[in-house]
Amino acid sequence: MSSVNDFAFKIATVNGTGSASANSLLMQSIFRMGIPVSGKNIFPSNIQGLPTWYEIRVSEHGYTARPNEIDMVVALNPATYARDVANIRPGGYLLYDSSWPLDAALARPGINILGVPFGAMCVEAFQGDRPRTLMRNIAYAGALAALLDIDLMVIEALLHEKFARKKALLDSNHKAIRLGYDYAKANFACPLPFHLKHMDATRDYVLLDGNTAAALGCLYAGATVGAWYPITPATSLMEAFKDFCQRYRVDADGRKRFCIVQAEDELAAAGIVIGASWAGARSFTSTAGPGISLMQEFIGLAYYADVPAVFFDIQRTGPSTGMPTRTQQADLLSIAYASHGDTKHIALFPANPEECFYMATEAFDLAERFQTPVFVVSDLDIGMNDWMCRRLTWDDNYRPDRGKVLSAEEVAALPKFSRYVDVEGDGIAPRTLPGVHPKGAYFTRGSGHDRHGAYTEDAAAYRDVVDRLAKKLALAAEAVPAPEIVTQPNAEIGIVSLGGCHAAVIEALDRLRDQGVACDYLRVRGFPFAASIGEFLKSHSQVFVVEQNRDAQLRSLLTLETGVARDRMTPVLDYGGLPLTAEHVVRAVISQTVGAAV
Amino acid sequence: MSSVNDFAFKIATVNGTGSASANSLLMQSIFRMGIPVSGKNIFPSNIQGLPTWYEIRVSEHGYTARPNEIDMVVALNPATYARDVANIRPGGYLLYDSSWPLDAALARPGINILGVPFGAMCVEAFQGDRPRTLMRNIAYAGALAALLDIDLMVIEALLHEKFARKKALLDSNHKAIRLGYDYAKANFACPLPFHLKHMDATRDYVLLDGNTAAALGCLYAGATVGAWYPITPATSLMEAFKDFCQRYRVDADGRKRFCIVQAEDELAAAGIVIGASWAGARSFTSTAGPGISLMQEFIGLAYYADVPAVFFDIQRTGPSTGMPTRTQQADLLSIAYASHGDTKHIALFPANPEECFYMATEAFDLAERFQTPVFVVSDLDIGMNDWMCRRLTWDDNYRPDRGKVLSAEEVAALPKFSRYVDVEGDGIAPRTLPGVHPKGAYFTRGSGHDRHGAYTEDAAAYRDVVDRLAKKLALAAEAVPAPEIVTQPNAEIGIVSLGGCHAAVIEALDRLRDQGVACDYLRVRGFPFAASIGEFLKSHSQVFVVEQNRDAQLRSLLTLETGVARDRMTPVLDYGGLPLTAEHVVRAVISQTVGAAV
Amino acid sequence: MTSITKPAVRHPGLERNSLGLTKRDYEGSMSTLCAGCGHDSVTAALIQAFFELDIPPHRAAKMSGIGCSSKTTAYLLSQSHGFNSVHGRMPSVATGANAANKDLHYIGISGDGDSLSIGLGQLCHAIRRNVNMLYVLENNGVYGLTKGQFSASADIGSTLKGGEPNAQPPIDPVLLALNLGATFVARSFSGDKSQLVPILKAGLLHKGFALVDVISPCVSFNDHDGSTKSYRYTREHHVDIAPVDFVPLQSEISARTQPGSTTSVTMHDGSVVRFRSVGEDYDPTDRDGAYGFVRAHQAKGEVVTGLLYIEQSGADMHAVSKTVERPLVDLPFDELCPGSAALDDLMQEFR
Amino acid sequence: MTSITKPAVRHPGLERNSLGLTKRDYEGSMSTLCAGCGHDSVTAALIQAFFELDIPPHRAAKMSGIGCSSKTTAYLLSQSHGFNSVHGRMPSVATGANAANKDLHYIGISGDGDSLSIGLGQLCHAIRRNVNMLYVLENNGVYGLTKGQFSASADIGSTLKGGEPNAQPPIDPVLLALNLGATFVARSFSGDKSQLVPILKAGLLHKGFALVDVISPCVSFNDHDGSTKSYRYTREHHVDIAPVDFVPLQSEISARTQPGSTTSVTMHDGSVVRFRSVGEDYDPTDRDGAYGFVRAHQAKGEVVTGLLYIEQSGADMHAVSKTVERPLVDLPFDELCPGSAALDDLMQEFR
Ligand SMILES: Cc1ncc(C[n+]2csc(CCOP(=O)(O)OP(=O)(O)O)c2C)c(N)n1
Ligand SMILES: Cc1ncc(C[n+]2csc(CCOP(=O)(O)OP(=O)(O)O)c2C)c(N)n1
Ligand code: SF4
Ligand code: SF4
Ligand SMILES: [Mg+2]
Ligand SMILES: [Mg+2]
Repeated sequence: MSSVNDFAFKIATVNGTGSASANSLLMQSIFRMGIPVSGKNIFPSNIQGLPTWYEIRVSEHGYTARPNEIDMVVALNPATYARDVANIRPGGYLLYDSSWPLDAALARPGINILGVPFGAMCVEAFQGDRPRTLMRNIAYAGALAALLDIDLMVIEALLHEKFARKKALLDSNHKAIRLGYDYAKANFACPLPFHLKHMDATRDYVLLDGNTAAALGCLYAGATVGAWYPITPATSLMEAFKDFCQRYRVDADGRKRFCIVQAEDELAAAGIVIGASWAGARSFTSTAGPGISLMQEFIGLAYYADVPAVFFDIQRTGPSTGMPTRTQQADLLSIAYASHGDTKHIALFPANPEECFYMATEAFDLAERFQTPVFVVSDLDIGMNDWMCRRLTWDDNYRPDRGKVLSAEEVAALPKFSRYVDVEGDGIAPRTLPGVHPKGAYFTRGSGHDRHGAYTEDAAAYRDVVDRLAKKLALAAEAVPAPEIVTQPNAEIGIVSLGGCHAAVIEALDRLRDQGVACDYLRVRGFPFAASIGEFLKSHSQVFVVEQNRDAQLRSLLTLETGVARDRMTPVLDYGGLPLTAEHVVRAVISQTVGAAV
Repeated sequence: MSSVNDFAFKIATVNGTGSASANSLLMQSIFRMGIPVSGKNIFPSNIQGLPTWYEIRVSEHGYTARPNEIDMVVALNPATYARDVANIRPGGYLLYDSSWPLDAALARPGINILGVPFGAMCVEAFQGDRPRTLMRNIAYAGALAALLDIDLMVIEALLHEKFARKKALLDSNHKAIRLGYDYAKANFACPLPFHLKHMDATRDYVLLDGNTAAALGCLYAGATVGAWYPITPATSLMEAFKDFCQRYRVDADGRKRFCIVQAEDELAAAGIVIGASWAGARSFTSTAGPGISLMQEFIGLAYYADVPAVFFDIQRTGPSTGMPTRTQQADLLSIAYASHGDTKHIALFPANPEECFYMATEAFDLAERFQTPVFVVSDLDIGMNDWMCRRLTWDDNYRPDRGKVLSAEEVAALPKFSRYVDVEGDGIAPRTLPGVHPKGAYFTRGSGHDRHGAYTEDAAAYRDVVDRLAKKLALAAEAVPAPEIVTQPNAEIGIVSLGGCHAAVIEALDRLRDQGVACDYLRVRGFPFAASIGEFLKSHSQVFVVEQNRDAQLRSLLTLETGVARDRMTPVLDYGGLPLTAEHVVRAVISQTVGAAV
Repeated sequence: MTSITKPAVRHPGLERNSLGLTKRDYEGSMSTLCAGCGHDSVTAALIQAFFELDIPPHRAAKMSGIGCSSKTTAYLLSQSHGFNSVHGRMPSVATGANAANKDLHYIGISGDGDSLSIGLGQLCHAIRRNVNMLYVLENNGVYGLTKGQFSASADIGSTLKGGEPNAQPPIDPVLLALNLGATFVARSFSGDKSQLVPILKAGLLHKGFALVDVISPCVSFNDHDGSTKSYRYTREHHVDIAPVDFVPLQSEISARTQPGSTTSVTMHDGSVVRFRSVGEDYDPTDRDGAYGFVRAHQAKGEVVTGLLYIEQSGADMHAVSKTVERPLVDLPFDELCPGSAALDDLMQEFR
Repeated sequence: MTSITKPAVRHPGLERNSLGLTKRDYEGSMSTLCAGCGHDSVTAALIQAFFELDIPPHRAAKMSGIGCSSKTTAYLLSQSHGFNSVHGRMPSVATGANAANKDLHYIGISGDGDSLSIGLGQLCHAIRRNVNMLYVLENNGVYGLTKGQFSASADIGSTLKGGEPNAQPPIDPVLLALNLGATFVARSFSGDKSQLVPILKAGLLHKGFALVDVISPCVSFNDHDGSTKSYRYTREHHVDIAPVDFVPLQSEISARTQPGSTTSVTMHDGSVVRFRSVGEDYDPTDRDGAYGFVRAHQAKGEVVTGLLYIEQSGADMHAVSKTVERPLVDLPFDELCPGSAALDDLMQEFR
C-alpha cells in the first residue's frame, strides 16, 4: 500500500551513541520540505548503553500525535531486535545493518528486509571508534533519504548551517550521508511505496519543544528569579531559561538582569520562589512529580499567606521515582488540592509547546493578580519532544499584570494599611512590597492570622481569612484560560481531555466522524473549571474523558468541581508512559459507544 | 431554670499558671461521683502568658460533645473578661476574683455575679509568688465544689492519691480547697440551681485522651520502632508510647525492647518508619498536617514499593502552620491520595480515644496485610482532650497479622522468588525480609519495576504492577473497619460523618428526633469505602455530611468513591477550630431540611 | 498587629538617631514569650543595633521559621516587612527575597531546632551561597515551643528537666559555619548585651552571610542545673575572645583607625570592627585557627564567644551570580522582555 | 533481575572464601553505567571486600538513594536485599532498617548530589546517631544522572564541560564528618583499589557510622581538564596518609599484633587496622589533628586520602538507646504485648 507524506518510521539504537543528531537531521529535513512531521524520543533514564528509540511521523494532514502504526523500523540495537521487528506493520519494512549476517530475531516473514552495511562502510571510511559510531548514524539518515526521497539539497543545507565553522565535521557528515544514500540507491528500488513529496504546509511553523517554549514565556513575562533542582524532564526548562537570559539579559559590562539559583532540593527551590515573589520579583521553578510532593508544605504556605508563585510541573510516570523518561498526566490531584488543610490551586494545562509559551506568561499574570500559587502542568512528551507548532509571536503592547500592589504614594495616602482586607469584594486584598513604605509593613505568616495579618486563634477571625481565599479561588475559574470547544452538527457524544492528549484526540475526532460517530470535544485548559465545562458535560448524553493516568484524575476533578456524577463520564485511560495515539481513543470510544455504528 | 447533672461551665485563665491540675481535679471528682463528664481544653500555641480556657460539661445522658451553652464562667483572665462574660447564657453565673473591684467588662446585666477574693486569700495563706498563683487555681476548684456540690470526700481522696508522697503539697492543696469551699458556703446559697448528684454511670469507664490510647494500641500491637519529629498535637502520642515502653518493655538489665528515634524532621521520620517496616518491625510515626505534607514523597514510595507503614495524623487547623492548638478535619484529601502519581491509601477514622486504641492495633494488621501505608486520622480534640470512654480491654488470643511474609523454609522451597507476583489473586504479593534467605533477596525500588522487582521502562510491565496495586486497594475497602450505622424507623434523612464529630452528631440525632426529624446515621470508619456506604447514600432522599473543614472533604471522597453526585449531599461544615456542638448540627439540618417540622 | 504605624507624636524624652527616630520606632508588638526567656534579650539587642546604625526600619526585612525564637520577628521593627515562613525553611525564603531585592537589610531569626534539625540543609546551603543577611540563631539546646525536647545543639551529658541526659554529639553552628566557608561567624550570649550589640551591628553591615549563634536560655525547659545551656552554666563557662567595638563609617576617621588598637577589620562600607586586646594566639581572620581555638576550649568545657571569624573578601550570592547593581525588582519591564522583533528572529532558528 | 539465584554449578577455577563462596556469589546484575565510570570500580572493590570478609551475602542490606551512584547497589550482592529509596533520603531508611534489625551489614551507597545537596541534613543526622553502617559516598563533583550540573562538592574554580567555573565553596564530606563527630572517616579514590578495599573492609566491621568518601570520576560529565574530580587530577593530587592493612580477627594473633608496625587500632570484634609507615605528624585517632591535616594539604591543593580517623569507643545508635541484644525483629510478640491483665490494672489509673 503506497502513500505519500503519510507514514511513520522508528529508529532503534543504543543511547549515548549520538543518534540524536541524525534523527533531528531527518526531522528538520522533512520539515523544511514543507511536510508536517513530528518526532517522539523514547529514551532510557540512563546516560549510556541502554535501548533508545526515535519515532518520526509524517502526516500531510498535520496530525502530530504518536503514530498508530510503524511502516518501517531501522534496527541498530541487537538488544531490542525482537521487540523492534514485531513493531513493523504487516508488509512494512525493516532496515538493518548488514555488516553482520541477518540476526535470526530479525528474520520475520511478511515484511520487507533491507540491509545496508552501515558499520562496515564507516569502518572503511572513517578513523577512530567514536567517529565511526557517530557517522554510522548519519549514514542511516543518508539511506533513509534515498528510500524516502528526502531532498538531499535540504540535508546539505542543514549540514552547512550546523557545521558552518567546522569544516572537518561537515565533510565527514557529508561523506556519511552519501555512503548511506548511494548504497540504498544502488541496491534498492528507491523510493519506497511510502515516501515524501515537497509540500508548503510548514511555512508558518517551527519545530519546538515545550520546555524551550515555556522558558521563552518566562523570559518574555519578565521573570527574573528562577530556582530549581535538576530533575528529568524539567531540567531543560530552566537550562533553556538560563541560555535565553544569557543571550537577552546581560549588560554590556557582563552584569546580569536575572538570578538563577540551583537550589539544594525542591523544598528550597519552592522557598526561594516564594521569597522572591513576596519581595516583588516574578519568580518560578520547574520540577516533576517528586518535586511536587516535596513542595507540598510550601505550596500551602503560599496559598494561605496570599503569596504569588509559579510552578512548572513537567509530569513524568509516577508514582514515586517511577519512570523518569516516560510521560503521564498523574499529578493532577496532588496539584489541584496540594498541601494539608483546605486548599485549592490555579492550574493551566498546555496542550503543546505553543501553549507552553503563552500559558507561561499567563501564569505570572494570574499568580500576581490572584496572589496565589499557579501551576503550569505540562508533561515529558510536550516538554522534551520537538513539536511542529505555529511560530510564536509577541504583542509589544503587553504589560505584566502585577495585580494589586500598592505604591509608596498609595500606602502613604491610607489611614492605615491592613494586609488581608477584601477591599473590592473580589477576595483579593491589596499587598505591599518590602522596602517601599514604613506604613505598608505587615507580617506574612502561615500561622493563623486575621485580616490585618495579626496572629489569631479566634474562630471568626480565622474563618474571615479562609473564606476570602475560597472566594478568590472561585472567581479564578473564569479568569483562567477558557476551555477549547469543538462541536459537530448534532453530536450526542462529548469527549473531554487535556494537555498532550489533544493531538491524539483531534485526530481521533476525524477518524470517528469518518466512521459515523460524531463527537463534540472540550479541552480543559485551566483549573478551577469555568462554568462552560459543567455545561458541556451536562449537555451530552455520553461523555468520554481521555487522559494519561490510571485513576482517571481529570474525571475526578470534573466530578468534584462540576457536580456531574462520576459515572456519567466514561474514562479513556492510557498510562503506560508513552504518548497517546488516536487509535487508542478511537477504539475506546467505538467499543463503548451506546449503539455506535460499528 | 434548675438542672441536676446537666450543665456546663468554663474556666478562663492565663496559660502557664498551672490551672490544668485544678481543672483535671474537677473533671476527675465529677467522674468519680459516677456522673458523665467531659472537658475541652482550649489552649494557645504558646508556653506562658496567653489566654486559655477549659470547658467542663456534665451530662447525665452521657453526651460528651462540646457544650451547646455555658451556664457558668470562672473569669480569672482580665485580658478576656469581655469575651468570657459574653459567653454566659442569660441567667447564668459569673465567678470572678473579688480581690479587685468588679471590672466594668464583667458587669453584665441578666447574669448572676459571684465574687470570691481568691488572690487575696492565697496571698494571705501562702508564701511565694508561684505557690500563690498555683493555689489560687485550687481555690477556685474549692469554690466550685461548694457551688456545684462536688463531693469533698472525693476531692480529698484524689489529693491523697496525687500527693501521697508529697505531704507539704497535700496540705497546701487541702488548704486551698477549703479556702474556696468555705468562702463560697459562707457567702452564697450553695448549691446553685444547676449542680451535681451522685450517679453510677461511670463505673465501666475511664477518662482518657486519644493520643495516650493510640500509644497503648501501638504498645499492644507490638510496635517496636517509633520515629517522630515533635509537633502539636501529635507529640503526646509518641511521648506516651515512650513512657509505656519504659514501663512494660525494659529488661531487668535495663535493656529496651523498643527503639524510638527523634528524627531531624518529618521526612526522616517517614523514612525511618519505612526502613524499619521493610526490615520486618512494626513501626509508626505520629504527626500533624505539616508533617503529612512533608511526608508525601515517602508515602508514594511505600505505596509503589509495597512497604507497610503506619502514620498517625493528629489533625490541627490548617492550612500551613495554621492554628496548631485548634482542631479540624482538613487533611482527608491530602491523605487519601497522598503523593504525586496515581495513589490511594488506607485510612482509619477513630471517633474517640477508645477507637484510637483499637484502630491503632488494626492499623498495623492492615499495613502488614496489605503491605501499604495506613493512616490513623485523629485530631486535636480526640487526641489531647480527656474523653470518658469504656475501659479498654485486650484479648490475649490476639496475634498480629503479619501478612504474607515468607519464612526461610518457604523461600527455600520455592523454585524462584519474584517479589511482585500476585500469587493468590488478591493483589498482595508475598514478601521476604532481609537477612532471612539468599533466595529471598530482591530489590525494593521507587523507580519503574516489573513483577520481579527488576527495573523496567516497559509499558506493559509497568502497568502490570500498578494495576495490581489498584486491585489491592480496592479489596481493602471491605477489610477496613466497617461503618457504624444507626437507623430510625422510616427516616428519610441520612446523616454521614466521621471521627470526632460523632459525639455531637449522636446528640444531635436525639434532639432532632425530639423535634420530629428522624435521621439515619452512618459514621465512616475506614477508607477506601465499603460498599455499604454508597448504599446508605443512595437509600436516603436527603443526606447531610457533617465534617470539620471548609471544603467538605469527606463529601468529596464520597463523591469520588461512591459515584453519588456531589449535590445529593448537603455539607454541614464547622471549621473554626473548636470541637463541634450538637447545636450546630441541629440548626444546619433543621434549616435545610425539605419540609422539616419547624 | 504589626501594621500599626507609630503615633506621630514624638516623645521628647527619648534619644534620637540620625534619622530622628527613637528606639520606639524600632520596636514591635508585645512579646508573648515566657518571662525571662533569653530570646527577648536578643530582640532588645537587635532593636538597639538597628537604632544605633540609623537603618530606616522599612528597609529591613525580618525572616524566620517556626519556634519561640522564630516568633520574635514580630517583637521588633513593626515598620518592617516580616515573613514567618515554615519550620526550618527560612533560609530559602530569605535567599529568594534577597535574590529579588538585594538592597534590604535581611535578618533571619531562627532557633537551634529550626536551624540544626529540620533546617540544617538549608542553613548549610545559605552559608555556601553567602547570602547577604544577618542570621541569628537563638540557641537554647531544646525545642521550646514544643515543650522541651532535646535539639541537635544539646551537649553530650546535658540533661532534660526530667533528668534524661543527651548522648548524641552536638552540632555546633559555629564550627559548622567555619567548616562550610562562612564569611562571618560569631557566638554570643543573650545575657551579655555589651558583647552582643556590636556583633549584631557588624553582622548587619557585613556583606555576606553573618552567622551569630546566641546562647539564649529557655527558662521553661532548659535553665535547670545539669543543662549546659542555662544562664548559670553559660555565665560560668563562656570566654570572650575579645570585646569588639563597631565603628560605623559615619564616625570621624580618627576613631576608626585609632592607633594602638590591636586587631581591626575594615568592612565593605568602610566601617571598622576593632578587637580590643585580643589574645596573642587569636587571629579573627584565620578560619582554621578559629576552628582550632573553639575546639581547644570546648575540650576544657569552655564556650568561646565573640566575633570569631570575619572575612571581607568573600563574594556574596549576587557577586557570584554577577547580577546587576540595581535590585532585580526595580528593573523596568522593557529591560527584561526582548520584544516581538527578537522573537521573530529567534523563531527562524527553530526551523 | 536481582532476585535470580546464582546457578548452583560451581566454577572450579574460581577462588573460594571460608564460606565456600566465589566472588561471583557477591556480584549483582550487569552495570548500566557509562564505560569507565568510577562507580563501577567502587562496586568491584565492595564485592572484593565482602568476599574477603566471608560475609554471607544475605546478611547484608544494600541501601541507596537516587543517582548513578545509587543505582550501583543493583550491581553487587544479588543475594542481598536492596533498597533503592528516594533521592537524598537513604540515611533515614537505613536508620529505620538498622533500628529494626541491627545484625545485618548495612551498606549505604550514595553520590555527592544525593548526600550533600538534597540529603545533607539526613547524612549529618545519621552521623550524629552513629548508625552502624558503611556509608560510601561516590563523589564525582557533579549530578551524573541529570547530566552534569555542579554538585555541592565541586571545588571553587573547577569547571563544567562547557567551561563554566564553580564559585561556591565545596562541602567536604570528610571535614563535615570529622566536625560532626563521625567515628570512622576515610577518603579514597575509585582508581586505587589497593587503598580502597582494606578501607571498605575496616568500614564494614566498624561498629558505628563509617563514612568513606570515594573520589569516583564521572567520565561523561566531569573528567575533562579543568575538573578537580577527574581521574588525572585526582591521580596527580591525592596524597595517601598511610596504606592500611586490615587484619581480620580470624587470622592468627601474631599477624594482628606484628611488632614494629607503627600505628594500629583494634576494632570491636578484635580485628586490627594497621597503618603502615604513617608520618610522624599523623595520628588517625586524633579528630582535630586529622581535620587540620586535611585542611593544611587542601591549602596546598592536595587531596588527602586514606583512613583518616577511627574511634572505637563511640556508642552506636543501639548502644545509645540501650536496645536489647537481640534484633527487635526477632522479639516474640509476647515479649512486646503486656497482655490483658496489665491493661486492666492500667485502666484503674485513668479514673
Ligand atoms: C513541619 C513542622 N514540624 C514540626 C513543627 C512543630 N514545631 C514548632 S517549633 C518547633 C521547634 C522549635 O525549636 P527551636 O527552633 O529551637 O525554637 P525555640 O522554640 O527553642 O526557640 C517544632 C518542632 C512545625 N511547626 N512544623
Ligand atoms: C526528589 C528528586 N529530585 C530530583 C531528582 C533527579 N535526580 C536524580 S539523580 C540526581 C542527582 C544525582 O547526583 P549524585 O547523587 O551526585 O549521583 P551521580 O549520578 O553523580 O552518581 C537528581 C537531581 C530525583 N530523582 N528526585
Ligand atoms: S518556652 Fe523557652 S524558648 Fe519558648 S518562650 Fe518560653 S522560655 Fe523562651
Ligand atoms: S553519567 Fe557519570 S556518573 Fe553517571 S554513569 Fe556515566 S560516568 Fe558514571
Ligand atoms: Mg531551641
Ligand atoms: Mg555525583
